[in-house]
Amino acid sequence: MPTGKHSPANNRPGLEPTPDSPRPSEPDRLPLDRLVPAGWLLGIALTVVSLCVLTLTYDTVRGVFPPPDQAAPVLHAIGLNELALVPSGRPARRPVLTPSPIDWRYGPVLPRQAPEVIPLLKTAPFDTPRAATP
Amino acid sequence: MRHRRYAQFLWAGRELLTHPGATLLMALSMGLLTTMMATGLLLSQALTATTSRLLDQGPDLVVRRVTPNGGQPISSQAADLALKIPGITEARPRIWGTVSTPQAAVTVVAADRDAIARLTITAAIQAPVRGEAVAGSGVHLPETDAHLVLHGTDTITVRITQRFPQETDLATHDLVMLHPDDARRLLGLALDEACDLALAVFHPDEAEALLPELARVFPWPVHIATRQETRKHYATAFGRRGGLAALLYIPAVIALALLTAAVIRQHIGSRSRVGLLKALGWTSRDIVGLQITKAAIVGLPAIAGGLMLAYALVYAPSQTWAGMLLLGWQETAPIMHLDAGFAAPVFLEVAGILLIPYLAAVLWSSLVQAASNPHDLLNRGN
Amino acid sequence: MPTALACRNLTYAYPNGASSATTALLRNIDAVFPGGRVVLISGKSGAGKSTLLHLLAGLLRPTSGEILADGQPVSRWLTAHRDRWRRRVGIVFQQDYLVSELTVLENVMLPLIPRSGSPRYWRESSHNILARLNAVELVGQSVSTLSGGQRQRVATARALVDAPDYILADEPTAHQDLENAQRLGHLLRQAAERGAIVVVAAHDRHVDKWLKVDQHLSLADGNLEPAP
Amino acid sequence: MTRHPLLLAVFTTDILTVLLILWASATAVRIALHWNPQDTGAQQLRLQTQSETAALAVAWAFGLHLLATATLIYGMTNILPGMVPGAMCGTGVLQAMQSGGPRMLIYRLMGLAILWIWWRIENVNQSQPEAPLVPANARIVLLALPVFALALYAAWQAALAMDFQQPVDCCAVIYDQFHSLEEARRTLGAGHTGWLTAFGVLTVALVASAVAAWKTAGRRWPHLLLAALAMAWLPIAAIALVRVLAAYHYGVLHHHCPWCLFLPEHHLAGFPIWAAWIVVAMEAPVAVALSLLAARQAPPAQTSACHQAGLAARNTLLAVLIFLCLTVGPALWWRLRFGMWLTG
Repeated sequence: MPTGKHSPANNRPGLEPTPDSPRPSEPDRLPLDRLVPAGWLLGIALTVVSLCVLTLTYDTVRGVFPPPDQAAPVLHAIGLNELALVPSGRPARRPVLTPSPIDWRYGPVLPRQAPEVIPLLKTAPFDTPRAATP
Repeated sequence: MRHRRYAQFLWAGRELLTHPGATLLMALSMGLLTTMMATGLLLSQALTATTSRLLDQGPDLVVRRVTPNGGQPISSQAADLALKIPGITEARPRIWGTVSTPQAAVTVVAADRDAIARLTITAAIQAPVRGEAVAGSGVHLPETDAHLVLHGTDTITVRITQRFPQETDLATHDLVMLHPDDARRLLGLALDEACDLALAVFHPDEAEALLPELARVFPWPVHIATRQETRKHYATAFGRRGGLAALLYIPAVIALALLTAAVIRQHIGSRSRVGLLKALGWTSRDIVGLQITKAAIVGLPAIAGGLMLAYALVYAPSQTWAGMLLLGWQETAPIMHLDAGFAAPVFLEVAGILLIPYLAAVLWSSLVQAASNPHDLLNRGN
Repeated sequence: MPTALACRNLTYAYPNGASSATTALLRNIDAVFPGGRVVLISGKSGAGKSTLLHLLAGLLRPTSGEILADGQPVSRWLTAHRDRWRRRVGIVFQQDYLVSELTVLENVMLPLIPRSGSPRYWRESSHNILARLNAVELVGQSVSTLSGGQRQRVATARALVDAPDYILADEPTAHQDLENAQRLGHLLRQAAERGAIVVVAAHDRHVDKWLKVDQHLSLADGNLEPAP
Repeated sequence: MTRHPLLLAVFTTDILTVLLILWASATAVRIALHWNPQDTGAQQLRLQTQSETAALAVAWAFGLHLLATATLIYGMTNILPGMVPGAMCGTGVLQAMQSGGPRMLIYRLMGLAILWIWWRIENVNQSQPEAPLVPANARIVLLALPVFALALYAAWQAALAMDFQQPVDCCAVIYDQFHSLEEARRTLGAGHTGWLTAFGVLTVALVASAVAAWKTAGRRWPHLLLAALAMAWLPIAAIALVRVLAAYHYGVLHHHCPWCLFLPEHHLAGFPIWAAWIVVAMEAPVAVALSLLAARQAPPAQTSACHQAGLAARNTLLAVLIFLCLTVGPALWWRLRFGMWLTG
């Protein structure tokens, strides 16, 4: 309990209850303020922050989600230097080669431009050979 | 002192409860903003980190033959020429390219029997024989048939006998591995021809120093791509996509500005409350502390939760949304097992981007009021 | 306990409309409010009683002159120091300025929060002072449901809850019945007996019905003089 | 002329800083002319209120200046080198900025020093209810105004001079200082061993005087000694760092570049090292100023000034220790790891 100036007012001789003042009821039993829900709010906020910080710290340090280690030996075995992040045929699949001033076709019979996949699929029948470019 | 601080935290919580709806709305808005911003940044960061890590397993240098008419197949003997240069430890002629199937374009690659034999992953992969193929999880087949029709310079039909494991999707999602003879036929290459030459060097950091010598050793002009170059291209591509994604942040930043303005307005709106508190013995420091505490009680969990959600969205083991939404996959996107090792700076960056203006707005408005005369605040406030 | 609160050559003028001219509300006031005494300031409406109390509480800076608390020129102190000093002041405003979103008990708690003490202490102190002002039945209510007299009692409880050294009360019994006014008078007298400086501003000169006054000053035409 | 967002941000912050100081200067002039703490007249009371607002403005200006300086240094060392052809670090960027660059840095540091003193005195001032040091700080604000205006002008000149098409050769600046290896091993005629010895002796003396000044905050001579030693230590520490000890960060000899330390390759070590150096440069004079000020004040302000002087001495001590750890530490680590010093 606080003491001195901040002790409860009824302990001070100068502020004695007047004879006709009503008897103070027990303050803790009455839901007179919202400090308890405020405490809950604080607790929830603290818990959320702590959980998030702990989880993120643990994950970034230890790596709970599987890292891309399984793909690495396969990439080594097939010997490619590109990833399957973008569908095949898109310029972004092969950023080293596109855009490029060099025409990467192997032969003059092949189309000049590497085929864009979507128009190719939408318009052309599949009974004729298609372009093959690295 | 500690007791007093706890009591003030408690009171800040109580003040927030006077407007629970606004408090919740504020927390949700900040959380969503955080998720939006952090997801984009984390994804870009994770893709760059993962690409870099995976490309370390690829060749150090790739040599392509160039003629005035364009790219040309390379002779398989070119590997011997390359191996004459000290520092080059391995030269592998590669047969690979993009071809189409009735469903979509796929990348085909000729199997290197020795390299495949060394592969010890969960589901061991066997190098395919003629007429068979190993396909990635994103290569579609008709429901009743295991045969795949491939259109290149020729058309061939192969039977899919194995699938690459889904965990390797980042490298194999729409990849078809063929027998070298099938691959040559499909790509229109002669028996001793390859598309290009993949080289491994003894000291990867010094790969660039070998370029002049490599260019000299071949009897025809060549284009040589280094790993560094490949990495840089990927980083640029992600950066460009990130730049486009930044356009999405504009509404987010506007929303943040409005949010901050609302906070300021809320504080200025309660000038008479500040005046009253000062009259009742609250110091400027108490009032600023209360406002900052209130902002922190709302902002910190919202930002932490938003970051957590973004983290789960980007790094969850089975996430495919990024491929579907951002990378152009139509039906099935590769499962991305991304590298979470470098996420911490992004968290700090996003937390800083959001929290600093928010807290600055609160601090500024609180300070401006706290320095005023309580009498003026009481009488001129609303 | 404080020895005295004093005004020295205190002038307060406010801007007169859009022009740069000012109107002096209080002129060169010299007064001393000693510790342990109850001082009444009476005067007509608009005479400047509330402004004087606000100046004494450090809520307002004088145009010239100074307020001295125990000989220290508090009115000229830096804001942070004046803020800290004001923790020793309990002020009852003419308007009650209760916070409508808080309950009665929480309104009374407000001065205690930045000081030391636990929530339990806040509750007990607030509860006790409300009990002494015959307002204990109001503790859990929202202030928006209170009558004018009840609001004024709650505002008074808020001013007295931390047993301040300086009590400045502006029309504290404006809406009170005689019984509650007497109860308040008793509390103010008790505070003075423990050494506090009590200054009450009231429009009604007949305060002796509820308050035993030691000194009675009258404010008229910007001057503070002993009441006749 | 460059319109790089980073430089624009710094420039905007600088303009804001000058405006805040300009606004505070208007009050400072009135304070210098009319301040009379005994007077309780309307003018003096108005000045007292205005002095508080002006102090708030200068505090914001100080914060903004610190932020802008840190941003500028980061940009000069980590962002702009990528845009100036041939620039590897801040040296190349300074080259591209021509004479405006060094002048801008000097004025910024001068401004920082002035506001640092202002800030410390303001701490003493704010600790006293009646703010006895308002006139002293008003004069400091008036002194700061031309320095900040010059810094802004120099920044404008530097931005105008920057040309992202014109190549620079920052390594040439570093290596062209010497015509022979022998010259690279000496600085101002003295060998590296001599500089290191001087650095070691002065560091020990500075640490001892900082401890003395911290523990005996009420006495003047330890503070005077601290400032004198610090003034001697600063150039010698800079020479020892750039000419000798930086080699252990770079891993090569005779790369006498102060700016490469700020690069990520060297773990951004330049930031804490030079920050510690700047703290010594700022706090040691502040400690003297405050101890001299304390002698002229009445007891409560005197106590507070002594306390602040002690804090300044303590900060000097901490900064010297940080500098020592980050400069000598890598050298010791190198010696332990490879069994030899980098001596060339």
